[in-house]
Amino acid sequence: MSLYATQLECLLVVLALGTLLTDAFRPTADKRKLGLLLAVLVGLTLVASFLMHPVANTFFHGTYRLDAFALFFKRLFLVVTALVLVASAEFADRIEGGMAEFYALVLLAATGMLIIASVNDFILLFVALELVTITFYILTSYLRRQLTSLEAGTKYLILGALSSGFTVYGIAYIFGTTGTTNFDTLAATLEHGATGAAFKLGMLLVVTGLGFKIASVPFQIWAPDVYQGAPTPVTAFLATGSKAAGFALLLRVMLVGLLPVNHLWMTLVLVLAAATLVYGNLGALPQRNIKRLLGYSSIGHAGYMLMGLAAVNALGAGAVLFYLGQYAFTNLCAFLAIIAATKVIGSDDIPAFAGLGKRSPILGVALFLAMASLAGVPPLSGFFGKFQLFAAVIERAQWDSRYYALAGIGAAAVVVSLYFYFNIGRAIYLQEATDTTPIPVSPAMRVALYICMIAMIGIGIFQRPLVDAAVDAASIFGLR
Amino acid sequence: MNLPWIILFSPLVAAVVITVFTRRFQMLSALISIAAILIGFAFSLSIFKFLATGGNLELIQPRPFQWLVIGDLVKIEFGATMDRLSILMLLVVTGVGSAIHIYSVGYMKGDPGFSRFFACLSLFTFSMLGIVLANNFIQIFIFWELVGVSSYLLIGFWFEKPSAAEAGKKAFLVNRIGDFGMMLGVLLLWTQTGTFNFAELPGKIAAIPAGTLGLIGALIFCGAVGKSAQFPLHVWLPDAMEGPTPVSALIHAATMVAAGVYMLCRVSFLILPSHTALTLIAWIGGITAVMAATIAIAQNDIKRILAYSTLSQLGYMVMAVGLGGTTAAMFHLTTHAFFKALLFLGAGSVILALHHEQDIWKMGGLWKKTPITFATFMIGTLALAGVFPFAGFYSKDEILLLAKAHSLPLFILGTATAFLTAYYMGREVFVVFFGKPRDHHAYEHAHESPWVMTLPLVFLAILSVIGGWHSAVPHFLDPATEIEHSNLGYVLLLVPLAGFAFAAKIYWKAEPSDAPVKAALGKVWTWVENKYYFDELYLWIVKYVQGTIAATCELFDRWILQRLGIGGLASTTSIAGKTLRLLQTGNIQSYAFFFGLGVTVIIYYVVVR
Amino acid sequence: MENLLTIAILLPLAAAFLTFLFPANKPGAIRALAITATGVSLLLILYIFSQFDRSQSGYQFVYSIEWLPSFGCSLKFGVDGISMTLLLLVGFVSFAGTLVSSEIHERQKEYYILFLALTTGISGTFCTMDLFFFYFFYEMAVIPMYLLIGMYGSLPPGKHGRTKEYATMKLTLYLTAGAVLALIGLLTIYFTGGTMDIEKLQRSVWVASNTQKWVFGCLLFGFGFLASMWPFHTWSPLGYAAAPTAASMMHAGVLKKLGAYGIIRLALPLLPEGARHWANLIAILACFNILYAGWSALTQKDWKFVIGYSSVSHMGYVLLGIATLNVIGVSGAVLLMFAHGIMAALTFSLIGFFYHQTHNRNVPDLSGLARKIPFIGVCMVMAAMASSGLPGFANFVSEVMVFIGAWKQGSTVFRIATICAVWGIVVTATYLLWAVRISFFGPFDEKWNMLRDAVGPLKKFPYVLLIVVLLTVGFCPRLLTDIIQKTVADKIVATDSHGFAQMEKR
Amino acid sequence: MIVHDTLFWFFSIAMLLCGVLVIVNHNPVASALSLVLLFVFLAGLFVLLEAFFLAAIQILVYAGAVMVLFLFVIMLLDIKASERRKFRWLGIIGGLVIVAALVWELAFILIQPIQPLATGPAGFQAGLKDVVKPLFANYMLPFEVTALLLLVAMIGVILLSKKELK
Amino acid sequence: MTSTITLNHYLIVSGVLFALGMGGVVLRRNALVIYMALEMMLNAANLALVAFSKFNRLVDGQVFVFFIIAIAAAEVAVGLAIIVALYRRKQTVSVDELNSMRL
Repeated sequence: MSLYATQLECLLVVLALGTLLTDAFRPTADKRKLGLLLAVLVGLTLVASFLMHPVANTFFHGTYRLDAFALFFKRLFLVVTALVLVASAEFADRIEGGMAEFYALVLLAATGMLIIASVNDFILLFVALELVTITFYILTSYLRRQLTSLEAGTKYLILGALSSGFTVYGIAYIFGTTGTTNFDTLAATLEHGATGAAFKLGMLLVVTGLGFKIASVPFQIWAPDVYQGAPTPVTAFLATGSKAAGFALLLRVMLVGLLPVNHLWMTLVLVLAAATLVYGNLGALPQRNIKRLLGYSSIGHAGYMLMGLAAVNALGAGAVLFYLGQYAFTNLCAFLAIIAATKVIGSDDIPAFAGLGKRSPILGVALFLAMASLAGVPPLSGFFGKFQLFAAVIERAQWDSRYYALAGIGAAAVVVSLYFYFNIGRAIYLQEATDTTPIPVSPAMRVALYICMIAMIGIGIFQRPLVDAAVDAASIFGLR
Repeated sequence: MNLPWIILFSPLVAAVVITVFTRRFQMLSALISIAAILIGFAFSLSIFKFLATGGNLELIQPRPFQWLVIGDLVKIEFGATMDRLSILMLLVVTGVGSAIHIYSVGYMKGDPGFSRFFACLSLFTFSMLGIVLANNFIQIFIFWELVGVSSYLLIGFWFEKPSAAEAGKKAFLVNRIGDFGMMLGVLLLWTQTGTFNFAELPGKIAAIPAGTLGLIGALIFCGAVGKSAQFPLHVWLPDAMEGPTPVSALIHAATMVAAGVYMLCRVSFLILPSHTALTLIAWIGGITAVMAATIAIAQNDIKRILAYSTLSQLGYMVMAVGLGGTTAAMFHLTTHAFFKALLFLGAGSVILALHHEQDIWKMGGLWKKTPITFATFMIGTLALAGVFPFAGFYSKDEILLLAKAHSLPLFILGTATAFLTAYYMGREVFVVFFGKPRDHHAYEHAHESPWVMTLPLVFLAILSVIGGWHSAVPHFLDPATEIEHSNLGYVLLLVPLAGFAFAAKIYWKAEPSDAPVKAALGKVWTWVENKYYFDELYLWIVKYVQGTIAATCELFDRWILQRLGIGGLASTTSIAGKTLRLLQTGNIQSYAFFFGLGVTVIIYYVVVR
Repeated sequence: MENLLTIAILLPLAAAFLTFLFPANKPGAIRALAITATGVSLLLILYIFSQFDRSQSGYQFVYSIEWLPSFGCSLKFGVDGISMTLLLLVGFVSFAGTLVSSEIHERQKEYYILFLALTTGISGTFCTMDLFFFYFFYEMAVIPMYLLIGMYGSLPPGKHGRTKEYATMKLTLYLTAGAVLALIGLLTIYFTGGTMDIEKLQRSVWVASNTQKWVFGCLLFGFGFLASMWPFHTWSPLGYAAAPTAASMMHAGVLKKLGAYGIIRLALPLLPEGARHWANLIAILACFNILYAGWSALTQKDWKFVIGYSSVSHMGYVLLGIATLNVIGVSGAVLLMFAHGIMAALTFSLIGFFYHQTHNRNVPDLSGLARKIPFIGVCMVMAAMASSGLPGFANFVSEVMVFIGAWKQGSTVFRIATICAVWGIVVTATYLLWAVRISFFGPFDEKWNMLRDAVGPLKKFPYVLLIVVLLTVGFCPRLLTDIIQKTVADKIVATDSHGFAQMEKR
Repeated sequence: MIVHDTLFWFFSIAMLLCGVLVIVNHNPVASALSLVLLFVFLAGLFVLLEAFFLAAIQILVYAGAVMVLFLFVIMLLDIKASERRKFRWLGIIGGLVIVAALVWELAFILIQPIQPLATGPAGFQAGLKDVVKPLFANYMLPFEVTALLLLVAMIGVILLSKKELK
Repeated sequence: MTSTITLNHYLIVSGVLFALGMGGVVLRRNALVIYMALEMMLNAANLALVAFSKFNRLVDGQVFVFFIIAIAAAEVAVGLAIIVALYRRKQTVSVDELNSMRL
C-alpha cells in the first residue's frame, strides 16, 4: 500500500541508481543520449502517473498524502524533470565531467520534490526539503571551473542553510506550542486552541524558510546571483521545480495546517506579495544578463502567485496551481531556447540575442513566445494565469478593499514587466544581428521546444483541462 | 410628381458619369453636363408654365422620404419644396446655368481638365439646386456644404497655380466659419422647436422667446454672411476670381453667392419677427454694399472689379432682407444674376480675346475688335448701374424705396453705393473698350469670341434688359401685392447718370489714368486700393492668434505630456529599478543581513506589535 | 446559419495557422491566401448584414460553446446593431489592408500571420458576448501590433528623434496599461453579477451606485487609453507614424475603436450611475481631444502625424457622443466610429501609397503631386473632405448626430462642448486642406517624377472600395443608423430605469 | 533540585560563552575548538533534559565527526590564522543590531511563561527505545529520505572535491 | 522534585544561541566560521526541540532532533566540499570577495 503511494518516487530513485551504475560500468557511454533516454523514461513515468488516482486516507502514519493536490504536483514535477533532463543533455558538452552524476542528482532532487508534493508532516517536510536543497547546492556549483558557478553555489549554500536553520527553529516552536508536527492534527488543534506569541513566532519562521524557497521578499535576495551563476539547466530547474516545490509546501502548510489561523497571516502574505511584485519587476528593468533578468522575473512571478495565496479562496488556490503549471512550460521554453542559443552565441547578455529571429526562426519564436507568456499576453498561457490570479484577488476585494490596492500594484507590475520582457522580444525580432550565422537546433531540442510552445498556446486558448485539474487539486483545501 | 427629383439629380448623374466613364472624351462630357442642366431648365420652365397657367402647387409637391430617423426625436427628411420662391430660383439657376455651361465649352476649349471642369460644374449645379429645393435645415446645410466644396474645386481648378489653390482653400475655410455659426443656429432652433422642417417651423416660432429668436436669426445669418460674402467674411470672394471666368460668372456672381440671400428669404419667417436680427442683417448688408463699392473704384483687374461690385450688390440684397423686403431681395437677386453673369462672361470673352490678360490698363479701344462683347457688356453695365429701363433699375429701385421707408442712413448708404456703382463700372468700360489700345501686340491679336460664347452673351443681355419689366418677378413671387410706383425712382435715375458722367469726365479720354482720383483722394485711395487691409488683418490673426495656440498645444504635448509626464514616469520607474539594484551588492553577509532584517521586521510587526 | 458569424470571425485566424505551414519562400501564395481569407470573411459579413433582422435590437447569429464552467464563461459570439456596424468596419478595413500590403517585401509570412491574427482578435472583441473573451481578444492585439510596427514599420528621423522601437513599445505599454486598469473594473462587475455573459449582466446586474462611480472610472480610463482620450493620446500619432501602412490602417481605423466600444458596450449599460457621474468630465476631455489635438495637428509636418493627431481629434467626437448618454449622441458615436474608421484607413492607405514611392512624407517636401498621381490626389481630397465632415460622406451624418445629441443633453458644459466640437470641424478643415494644398496642389516638383499613379482596377480597388462605403453610408445613413439606434436605445442607454429614461424624456 | 539548577546555569552560560568565542575568535581553529566545547555543554543540557540518547549522538556526531571534518578542512586549506584586520563598521553594527533585535524579540515572546502541554504520560522517559522505535514506525519515510540525502551528499562531496575531471 | 528551571529558561538559552549563530553569519567573513555559526543555529533548534519534548512529554521532538543531526552532518559535508572547491579555484574562503556577479 505504502509502496503504491510512493511508486513514482521509487521509480525515480531506481532510475537515479541505474544511471550511477551504468556510469560505473560503462563510463564511455554517450552522455547526451543517456540524458535523452532518461528524459524519455521520466516521460513514461509521467504517463504511468496518470494511472494513479487520489486516495483519501494518509500513508506512513499520516505523514504522507496521495490526494489530487499531491498528484497534480507530482505530474508537474515529472514534466519539469523530463524537460530539464533534455536541457541538461543539450548542456552536457559544457559540463566538464560527472554528467551521469548530474543526471542522478537531478533525478534525486526530483524524488525529493515528488515527496514534497505529498508531505503532510513537518518532519517529513524538513527532510524532503533538505534533500532538494542540498542537491541543489551541489548542482548549482557543478561547473567547478567557473567561479560564477562556485560563487553562486556558496551563496545558495550559506543562505539556504540559514533559511533551513530558521525553518527548523520555527518547526520547533510550532511543535512545542501545539504538540504535533502533523498538518491535520495541527489544524484540528488550532481550530479550538488559543495561539500564543510563541506559536506565531514558529509560524513566521516556517514562512521564512518557505519564502526563501519561492524567493519572496525579503528572502529573495539570493535569486538573481544564483540564477545567473548556476548552470543553465539548473537555473531552469530552480525556476520551475524548486519554486513549485516551495509553493506546494507553502500551500499545504498555509491552507491545511495553518488555515484555521489565516487571520494571523493573510495581511502578512498580502504585504509580502505586493513587495515581491514591486521588487521583482522593478529590479528586472536594468538587467542585461538574460539569466539574471529571469531571476528577477521569477521573483516577480512569486509575487503574482502570492497574490493568489493571499486571497485565501478556492479561486486563488486553483489559480496558483494553474499558474505554476503553465509557468513551468513557459520558463522551460525560455531556458531551453537560451541553452540552444548560447551554444553558438556564447553569451547570456541580451544584446547578444539580437536578430535571433533571423538566425534561428524556431529559437526566436520560442523565446519570444516565452517572454510574451511571462508578460501575460494572450493567447498565451501566462495571460490566463494572471487573469485568474487577478480574479481571485478582486473576489477577495469584494469583502476587503485592501485587496484592490494589491490588484492595483499587480496591474502596475504587469505593465512594467511588459517593458523588459518585450525588450528581449525587441532584441530577437526588431534588431539586426551582428553575425548572422544560423544557429543549429538538435531534433531533441526541437521536440522539447515544440512541446513547450504547444503547451503555452494550447493552455492559453483551451484553458479548461488545466483549470479543471488545478481546481480539482485545490479542492482538498475545502476553501470557498 | 417627380420632376423636382429629375431636375435635382440629373446634374449629379452627369457628374458621376463624367468622372467615372467619359473623362477621356471631352466633348461628350461637355454634352452630358449641358444636357443635364438643360433638362433641368426645361422641366423648370414646364413647372413655371404649369404654375403661370394657374396650376395648383399642391399637385406638384413631391413626397419627401425620411433620410435619417432617430427614435421619435430626430426626423430628417429629404424633400423638395415646391413654391414660387424655389421655382423662381430654379429658373434662375438652370437658366443662367445653361447659358454659362454652353459658354464654357468655348472658354475652356483645349484645357487638359476640360472634362473635370464640366464634372465639377455639374456637381455644383446639383448642390445649388439642392439648396433651392431643400425643405429642412439639415438638408439645406448639406447642400450648403456641397456648393462650398464644388466652389473649392472650381476655384482651385488650375490647382498648379499656387494662388488658385490658395484661393480655393481660403474660400472653403471662410465659408466654414460662417457655417459654424449656422450649425449652432440650427441646433439652437432645433432644441427650441424640435424640428428642422421649414413647413413645420413657422407654427412653432411664436413659442420662442424674443432674445433666443434674435440669437438664432443672427447665427443662421452667419451662414449667409459666409456664403454671400458679406462683411466681415467677404475676403474670399475677390480671391475666388482665380477660378475660370465661367465659374466666376456662375458661382461667384449669379447663383452660389446668392444662396445666402435665398436662404434668408426661405427662412424669413424666422427673421422677420426678430427686430434685432433684422437690424443686424440690414446694417451688415449696407456696410458691405458701400465698402465693396469703394474698394471697386481702385481695382485694376477686370474681374476683381466685377467681384467687388458683386459684393456690393449682394450687400443690397441682404440689406433688402434686413429691411423686411424679401421680395425686393429676390427681385434684385434675379436681375443681378442676369446682368452680373453677363458682365462676367463679357469680361471672360475680353480676357480670352487678349489671351488671358486681365489688367484693364493693358486693354483699351476694344469696342472695334469685339463688337458683340462690347455691346452686351455695355448692356450689362447699364443694367448693373440701374439705368432705366434695364432690369437693374427696377430691382434696385425697390430696395432703395424700402430703405427710404425704413431708415434714412441705410437709404443714404444705398444711394451712395448706386452712385459708386455707376462710377466704377463707367471706369471699367471706358478704360477697357475706349481710348487708345495700350498693349498693341495684344490688341492686334484680339478677336471676337466664337458663337458658343457670344450666344449666351446675347441671351443674357436680353434678359438683363427685360428682366425687370412690369415687376414680373415680384408679381410672380406673391401675386397679391401691388407694386406702388413712386416718382422717386425716376429721381434716383439721376444718381447712376451722375456716376457715369463723373467717370466719363475722368476716364473717357485717349490716355485715361487714376492719377487725378489718386491725387484727390490721397490717403483714402491707398486704403481702398488695399481693400482696407482686411486680408492683412485676417492673415495676422491666423498667423499669430491661431498659430500661437497651436504651437502651445504642440509644445505642451511634446514637453509636458510626453517628456515630463510619460518620460518622467518611465524614468522614475527605471531609477527605482536601479536603486533596488544597490541592495544586490553580491556580498553574502549583506544578503544575510537583509535576510535577518526581514525576519526581525516581520516578527516585530506580526508578533510584538 | 449561426456558425456563419463565427466562421467570419475565425476565418482569418485559421488562415494564419495555415500560413504558418506554408513555406516562407512562396510569398505570392501566402499573400493570395491572406487576401482570400479576408475577402471571404468580408463577403460573409456582408451576407450576415443582409440577413440581419433590422427590426430587432438584441443579439443575432448567436453561437456559443461552453468554455470554462468554473468561470461561467463561454465562447459566445453574436451581433447586435452596434457590433454589426463595427464588424462591417473590420471586414472592409482588413480586406483593404491586405490588398495594400503589397508594399511589404521581406518576411511576408510572419507579416500576414500577424495581420490575420490581429484581424481575428479585433472582430472577436466586437462580437463576443462574454466578458472574459472580450478581454482576451482585446489584449490579443498586443503581440501582432508590437511586431507589425516594430518589424515592418518606419519612422523617418524627425524632430522627435524617436525610433520605431520606442513607438511600438510605447503603444504596447499604453494598450496594456489601459487593459489591466479596465480588467480590475471588469472583474468587479463579474463578481457583482456572478456571470461573464454580457447579455445576462445587462439584464440582471445592478452595481451599488458608489461602487459604480469608481468602477466606471476604471473602465473609462482603462478603455480611454486605447481610445486615445486626452491626455492618454500621445502614443497614438507616434504609433501610426511608425506603423506600416496596413497596420496604421488597422490601428487608426479599427483597433482604436475598441476602447470606445468597450465603454459603450460595458461601461454605459452596466454602470449608468457612474456614467452620469463622469459624463461632464468625459465631455470636457472630449473637447480637449477635439481642439487640442486639432491644433497640434496644425503644427505637424509629417503627413502621418497630421492624420494621427486628426484621428485623436476625431475620437474626441466619439467620446463626446458617448458622454451625451442619449440615443442620438451614442448612436452618433457608433456611426462615427464606423465612418472615421473607414476614413482613417483610406487616408493611411493613400499616404502609404505615395510614401512607399517617395520615402518622404513631409508635407512641405511634396508639391503638386496631383498632376503626377491624379487618382490618389482625388482620393486624398475626398478623404480630406470626408474627415472634415463634408455632407455626402458618412462622417457628416455621424458628426451631426453627435452635435444634436450633445446639444440636446442641454447642460451648460455640453452646450460649450458642442460649440467647441463644431469649431473643431473648422480646425480639421484648416489643417487637412493645408496639407492637401501643399503636397498635392501647387506647382509640380520634378524630383517626384518617378511617382507612378495607381493604374488598373486592381490597384485602385481598395481605395475605391473605402470611398464607396463612405459615400453609400453618407447618402443613405439609415442603412446603419436604424440598427444602431435600435440597439443603443434598448440595450445601452435605456437598460434600466435609473435615470436614462428620464434623461431621454427631458 | 539544586544540583539540577546549578548544572543548568553552568552548562547554559558556558555554552553561550563558547558561542560568543566561536564568533569573536579570529583564528578559525580556535573557533572550531570552542564550537566543540559548545557541543559538549549542549550535550550536558540534553542530559539535564533526560535525552541521554541524543546527548550521546551529539557528542559522537557533532563533537566527533563534524568537528573533525571542520578541523581537517581548516588544516587542509591551512587558512591564515587571522583575517585581515579590516573592520567593516557597517557590517559589525548591522550584525549587532540583528542579534540585539532577535534577542529582544525572543525575550519579548518568552517573557510570558509557555504552559507545557504535558500531553504525554506523567513518567515520561525518552530512552533509546522510545526514540528509535518511531524511526521505523511513524517516521519511516523521513528515515528513508535521509538515506537518499546521505547518498546525495556522498555523490556531491566526491564530485566537488575530486581533483581531476574526466 | 520541583525545579525552578522552567521551559522558558531552556527556550531563552536556545534563543540566545540562535541569535548568536545569526550574528556569526552576519559578522564573520570566513566561510568556515560562518558555517560553524550555522551549525550553532541548528543546535539552538535542537535544544528547543528537546526541551519541548521533555516538557510536553512527547518523544517526536527528539526524533526530529535525530533527523536534524543526521542532515546537518550531510549538509556540513557538502558545504565543506563546496568551500574546498571554491578555495581551490580562488585561494580564499573569505566570502566578501565573492561579488563577481553584482550588476
